[in-house]
Amino acid sequence: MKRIYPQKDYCIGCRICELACITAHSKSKDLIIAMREERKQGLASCKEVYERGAACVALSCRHCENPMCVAACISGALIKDPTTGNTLYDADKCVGCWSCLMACPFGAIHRNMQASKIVKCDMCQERGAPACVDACPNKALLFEDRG
Amino acid sequence: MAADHRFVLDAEGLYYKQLNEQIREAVRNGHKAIELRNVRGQRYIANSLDGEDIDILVQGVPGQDMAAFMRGPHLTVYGNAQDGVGNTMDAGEIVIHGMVGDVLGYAMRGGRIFVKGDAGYRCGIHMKAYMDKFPVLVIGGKAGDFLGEYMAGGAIILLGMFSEKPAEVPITGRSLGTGMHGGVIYIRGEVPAYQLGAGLAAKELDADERAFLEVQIRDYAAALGLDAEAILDAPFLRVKPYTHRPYGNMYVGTN
Amino acid sequence: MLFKPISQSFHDFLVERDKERCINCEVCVRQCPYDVYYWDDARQQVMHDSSKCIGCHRCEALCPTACITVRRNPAEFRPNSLWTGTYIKNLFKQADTGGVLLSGCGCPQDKPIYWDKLQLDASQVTNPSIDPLREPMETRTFLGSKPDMLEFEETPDGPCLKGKLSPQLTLEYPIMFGAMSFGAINFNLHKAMALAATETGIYYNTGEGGLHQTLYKYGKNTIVQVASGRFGVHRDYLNAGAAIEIKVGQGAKPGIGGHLPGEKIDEEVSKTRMVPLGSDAISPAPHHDIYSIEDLLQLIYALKEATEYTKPVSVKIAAVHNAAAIASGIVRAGADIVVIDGFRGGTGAAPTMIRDNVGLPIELCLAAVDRRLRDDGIRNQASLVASGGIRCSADVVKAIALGADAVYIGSAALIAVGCTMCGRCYTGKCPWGIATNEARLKKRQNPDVAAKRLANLVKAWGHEIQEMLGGMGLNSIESLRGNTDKLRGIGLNQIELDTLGVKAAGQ
Amino acid sequence: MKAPARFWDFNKDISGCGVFGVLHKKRGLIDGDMPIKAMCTMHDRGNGQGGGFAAYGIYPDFKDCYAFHLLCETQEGLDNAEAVIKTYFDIKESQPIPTRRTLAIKNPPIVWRFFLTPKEDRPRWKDASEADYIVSVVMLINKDVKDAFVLSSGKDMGAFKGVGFPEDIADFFRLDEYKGYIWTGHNRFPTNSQAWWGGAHPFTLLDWAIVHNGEISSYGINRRYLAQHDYLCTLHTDTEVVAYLLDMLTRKHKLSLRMASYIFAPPFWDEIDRMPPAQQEAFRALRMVYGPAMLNGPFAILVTNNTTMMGLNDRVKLRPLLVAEKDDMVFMSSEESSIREVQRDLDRIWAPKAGEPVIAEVEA
Repeated sequence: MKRIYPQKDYCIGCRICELACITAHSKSKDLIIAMREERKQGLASCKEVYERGAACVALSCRHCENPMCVAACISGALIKDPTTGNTLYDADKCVGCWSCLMACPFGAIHRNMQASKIVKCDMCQERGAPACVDACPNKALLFEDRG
Repeated sequence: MAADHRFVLDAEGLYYKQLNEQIREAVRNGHKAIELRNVRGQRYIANSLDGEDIDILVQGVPGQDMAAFMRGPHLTVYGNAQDGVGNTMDAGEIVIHGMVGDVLGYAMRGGRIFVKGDAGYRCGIHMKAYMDKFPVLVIGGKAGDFLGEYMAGGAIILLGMFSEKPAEVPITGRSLGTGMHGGVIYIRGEVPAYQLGAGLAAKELDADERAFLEVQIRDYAAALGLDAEAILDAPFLRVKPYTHRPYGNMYVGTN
Repeated sequence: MLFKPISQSFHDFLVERDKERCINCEVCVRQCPYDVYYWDDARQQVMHDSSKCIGCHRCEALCPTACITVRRNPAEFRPNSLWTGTYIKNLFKQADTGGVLLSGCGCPQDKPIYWDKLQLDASQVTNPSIDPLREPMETRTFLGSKPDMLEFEETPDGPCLKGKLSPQLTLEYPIMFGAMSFGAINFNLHKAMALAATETGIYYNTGEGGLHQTLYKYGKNTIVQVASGRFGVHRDYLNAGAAIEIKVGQGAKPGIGGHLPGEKIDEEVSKTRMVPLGSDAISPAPHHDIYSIEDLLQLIYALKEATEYTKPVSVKIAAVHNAAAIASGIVRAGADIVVIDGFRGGTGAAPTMIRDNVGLPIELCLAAVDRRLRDDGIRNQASLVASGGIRCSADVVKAIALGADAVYIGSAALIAVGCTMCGRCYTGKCPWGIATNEARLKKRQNPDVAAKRLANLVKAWGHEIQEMLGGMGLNSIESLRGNTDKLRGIGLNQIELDTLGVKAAGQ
Repeated sequence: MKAPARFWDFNKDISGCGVFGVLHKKRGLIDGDMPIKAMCTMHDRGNGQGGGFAAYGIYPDFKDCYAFHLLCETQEGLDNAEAVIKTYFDIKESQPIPTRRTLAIKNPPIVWRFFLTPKEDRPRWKDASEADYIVSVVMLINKDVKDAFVLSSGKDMGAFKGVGFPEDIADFFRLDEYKGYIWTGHNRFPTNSQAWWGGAHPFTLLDWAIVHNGEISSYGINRRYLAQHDYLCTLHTDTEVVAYLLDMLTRKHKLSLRMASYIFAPPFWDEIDRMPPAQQEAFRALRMVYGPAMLNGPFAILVTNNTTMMGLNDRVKLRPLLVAEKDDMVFMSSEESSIREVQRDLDRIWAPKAGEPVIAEVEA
C-alpha cells in the first residue's frame, strides 16, 4: 500500500505541506479563502511540521497496521479498511470525545474545535494523490509502496 | 637495524621512475627493510608509500619531494636531503642526518621529520593537525624565512644547535609563523621579535608544553644519536597564534 | 534608521508584499536566513525589513500566494556614470568597517561577453544539415595526452593498436561540473554532482576540500583537486578519482588564495578537509612547492608517481595576460589536461577588486592558448578545458570551435539547482541551501532532486549541442574542435577578430 | 609549423560534382576516350566551371622522372617557376603540354611540363627525404611564385584540369591521345563563381591524385591540423586537404590506405562499443588521436596513386558512389550510367557501404 513517508533530512520546515493540506480539504479549494475564512470555521491541517533546532519533520496519520486510534474510538467513526489498509474516518459518526487523540502515539490527529470533530489524514482520496506530497518544494515527502 | 638484513637496491644510473618502481616492487614482494645505495637526485623516493612497518635507508642524496604523500614508512637519510621532503606527508618518520633544502614538510598532516642540521626557506608551511594526526618537525640547525607560514596545526621545534651557519645568523629568518592559525612553534633560546609574523608573540612554555617538548626531543636525540639532556638544557619559547581565525574581521561583504 | 550605520540605510532591494494576497502563513519568515521577515506579535501579522534583503528571491519563489515581489531599491543617487550607487555604497561600507570588499559569484560588471559576439554557421544546400533526432550525432570526448601518431597491426579481425595510450577521461558530453569545494558548497550538492555525473557519463570536480568518504564510490566520475592548502589530500584521495587536477589559479580571483571562513566548517567539512571545526581554512595564494615551472613539473610527476601513472593530471590556471605561454609551459611540464578559467568564473568568496579587475575573458584567452599549443606542435599532448562564465549550450559549442576539448560549468550548475546569483556565498547563509553548511539551510538541497536537475541540464545541453552540430553538417564533435571557420564575429574590431581567429560576419 | 598569419582567413570553394575512375589491374593501357566518354554522360553534374583528369602510365619514356605539370598565368610566372625548378632539380625535358585550340576554352593559361630529377645535393632541404623534398619545392612554387602553379608532380602520371566542362578540358589537353592504366575524371559545379584553373580537380601531391564530390564541413579544422604538420593549404578548396592528409598519414605516419580511410570516415562510437576489445582499443585510439583529420560532411572521393584506386564515402553516405568490375578493370563512379556508357556488360556492380573503403590495386 502506498503511504506518505517524510524524509526528515530534507524537510526544510517551510510548512507548505500544511497549507496544501488545508487547501485540499477546504470547500473553496482556494488557499487564500481557506486560510482567511474557512480556518476561522475550524478548518485545520491533518499535517503538522515538528521542529527541534535544525531538525524538522512533517507528520500525519501513518495508517498504522494495528491502529490505537481505531481501538480507542468509542463511536465507530474510525475503522480500518480491510482491502486498502487505510485508517478511515467517518465524521458523521464522530462524537468529539478525543479518545483517539489521546491514543495516537504519533500525535497525528488534530482537532476541529468549532465542529467538535477530529482532523486526520485521508491521503486525499478525493484528490487522487496527497496534496502535501505534491506541494513539497524539496521532495521531502515520498508517496510510495514500501510493502 | 643491521644492514645485512636489508634488501639492497642500487640506484646507480637509475632514473627515478625505474628506482621507484623497484622500490614498490620490493614492497609488494614483502620486503620490509630496504636500503637504497648510490642515490643521487632520484625524485619521489617513497612517494605515497603505505605501511608503518617499512623501513628505508637512503645512502646518498635523495632528490626532490622525497616521501611526498607518504603514509607510514620510516626513512633514514645518511646525508643531506633536497627540497620538498615530506610534502603533504600523512604518517611515518623521516630522519635526516644532514641538512635539508626548502619547503620541508609542506602541508604535512601527520608523522615526524627529524633534521639534524639546517633547513631552508618556507619549511613547515601549512602543517595541519586533525584528530589523532599531529605532525612534528624538528630542525636541529637554523631555519630560513617563513618557517611555519599558514601553519594550521602540529608542532615545529627549532633548535639552532647543529648549524653550518655563522653564530651571528639568527635562529630563524623573517616572518616566522606568518598567517599562522593553528599549531605551535618551539624555539630553543631567543628569537628576535621582529622576525615573528604579524600578531605573534613568543611566550614561555607551560608544564604541558614542556612535557610534550621533552618527549619529542628525547625521540629526536635517540634517532640521531644526540644528547637529549644537552638539548633540553636551555630555555625554550613557544609561538602560537592568538586566534584560529586571524583574518576573520578583514572583510566587508558586498556584491 | 535607528542603531545602524549610514551605509545600511541605502539598501539594495525593496520587498513588496501584496496585502490582498498575504495569508500570514510565515513561509517567508521561515525561508529567509537574513531575517527580512518576522512575525510581529503586537500587530499580529507578518512584517518585513527591506534593509536586510540581499535579493536572493527565495521568499518570492516559495510564497504560496505569490504575494511577494523583490525589486531593486528605486531610491537612486543622483545619476552619475562615474560615481554610481555601487561605488558610493562600497565606499560607505569601507569607511564604516575598514574592511576589504568581499563578493561571491562571478564578475557582474558590464564588460564584453564575446560569446554574444560570435555567431555559428549552418548548412544550406551545398552540404546537408543532419538531423540529430534520427541520425548519429557524436559528442563523446576524451581528455588526456595523445600521441601525434599511431601504429597499427592489421589483422583479419581488424586493426590492433601497437603500444598503449596514456590514461584518458571519457566524457559522453563535452561538459563537466567545475571545481567547487566541499565546504564552499555542501555535501548534498557534492553528492548531487556525483550522481548526475555518473548518470550522464561526465565528471565532476571535488575542488580543494577533499572528498567525503561516502562519495568515494563515485570515483569513476570524479576529478580530485589538489590546491595550495592541500586540504584532504592523501594517497587514498589521490587514487579515488579518475584524474587529479592541480589548481594553480581560479578565474574569479587570479593570483589569490582561498579562504573558507570558519562559519562554514561544520563537522563533516572538518572531517573531510582534516582541519579543526570552526577554524578558517586558508589556501595560500601560490603552492609553496611551486615557485617556477620546473616545480610544477615536479608536482605533476609527484602525483603521477603517487598514482603509478594510471591517471591523467590536469592543471588549472586563471586566464591572465600571458596564459598562452604559461599553458605551453604547463603542457611541456607533463600536464595531460590544461584548464583555463576566465574572469567571469564564479567563486564562493573573492576580494571584489580582484574579482572585477583581474583576469581575461575566457573566449580570447582560450583562442590564444589553443593557437599557441598548435603552433608549438603540442596540441595533441594535452586536452584543453575552458571555463568561467559558460551560460548555455551555444557557449559550449563556441568554446569548442575556439579550440576547447570540453568545458567546466560551475555557476550554471548551481543556478540549475536554485542559485539566483545573489552573491552572498561567503556568509555561509545561502538561502538556497547551496553555499552553506548550516544544518537548517543545507537541507534545502535534496541530493536526489538536485541530481535530477543537474542531469537534466547536461542532457538538455547535449541535445542542443547535437542540434547545432547537425545544423553545421557535422556529426561528430571532433570536427568542430578548433574549427573557427564555423564562427563569425559581429561587432568586433580587427584585433579581437584576429585574437579569436575568426572572420567578421559577412566575410 | 606555426600557423600562417590569419590562418582562419580563407575562402573555401564549395562545389557539387561528378567523379569517375577506372583502373586496369594488369596495367593494361586504357585510351583516354573512355574516361572522357564516361564524364560526358555526367555532363549535368557540372556547370562548366571546372573539369579535369588524372592519368597514370602516360609517360613510359620518363618513368623515373618527376613529371611537373605547370599552369602559369603569365610568361613571367613560368620563367620564375622554371628558375626555382632549376635550383632544385636537374631538368631532363622541358616542353609545353600539347594543347588544341577549342572554342569552349577561352584565354587558357600557359601549360608546361618538366621531367625532373632532384639535384644530388638537394639544396635547402638537405636532410629531407626525397618525397619531402619534392613536396617542399611544390609548396614553395605554389606559395611564393606569382602566377605559377604546380598541377601535378608525380612519376609517370599527370593531372590535366581547368575551367570548362570535362569534355572541353579533355579536348584542350588532347587527352584522347594519351593511354594510361588508371584514369580518374571530375566534373565540377562550384557554388561560388570564382572558378580558376588551379581550383579544378583532381588535386595532386606526388603520386596522389584526388577527385571529390561533396563538401568537407570539417575543412576549418582539417586545414589547421595540416598546418600543424607543415602542410600549407593554398588552393582555396576543401579537396586539397584530402591530398595532404593522405600524404601525411600514409607517407609520414606510415599508415595503410585502409587505416587512412578509417581516419577519414571512422566507425560510430556505438559500432566501436560493440567491437571485440582489441579493435575497440584500436578504433578508440584512432579517433582520439586523429579526430582533427576526420572528414565530416558529404563526400565521395576517388584517391589514386601509381598502384591503387580507393573509393570512399562519408560515414552516413550523403553522396553516391558505385563500384563495378569487368575482367581486369575496376570502375568507380558517381553514376552507374557513366560506367555502362563505356562498358555495357559488367561482371559485378555494387554500391559500397557508407564509410567503407573500396581499394583496387594493380597486380604486382
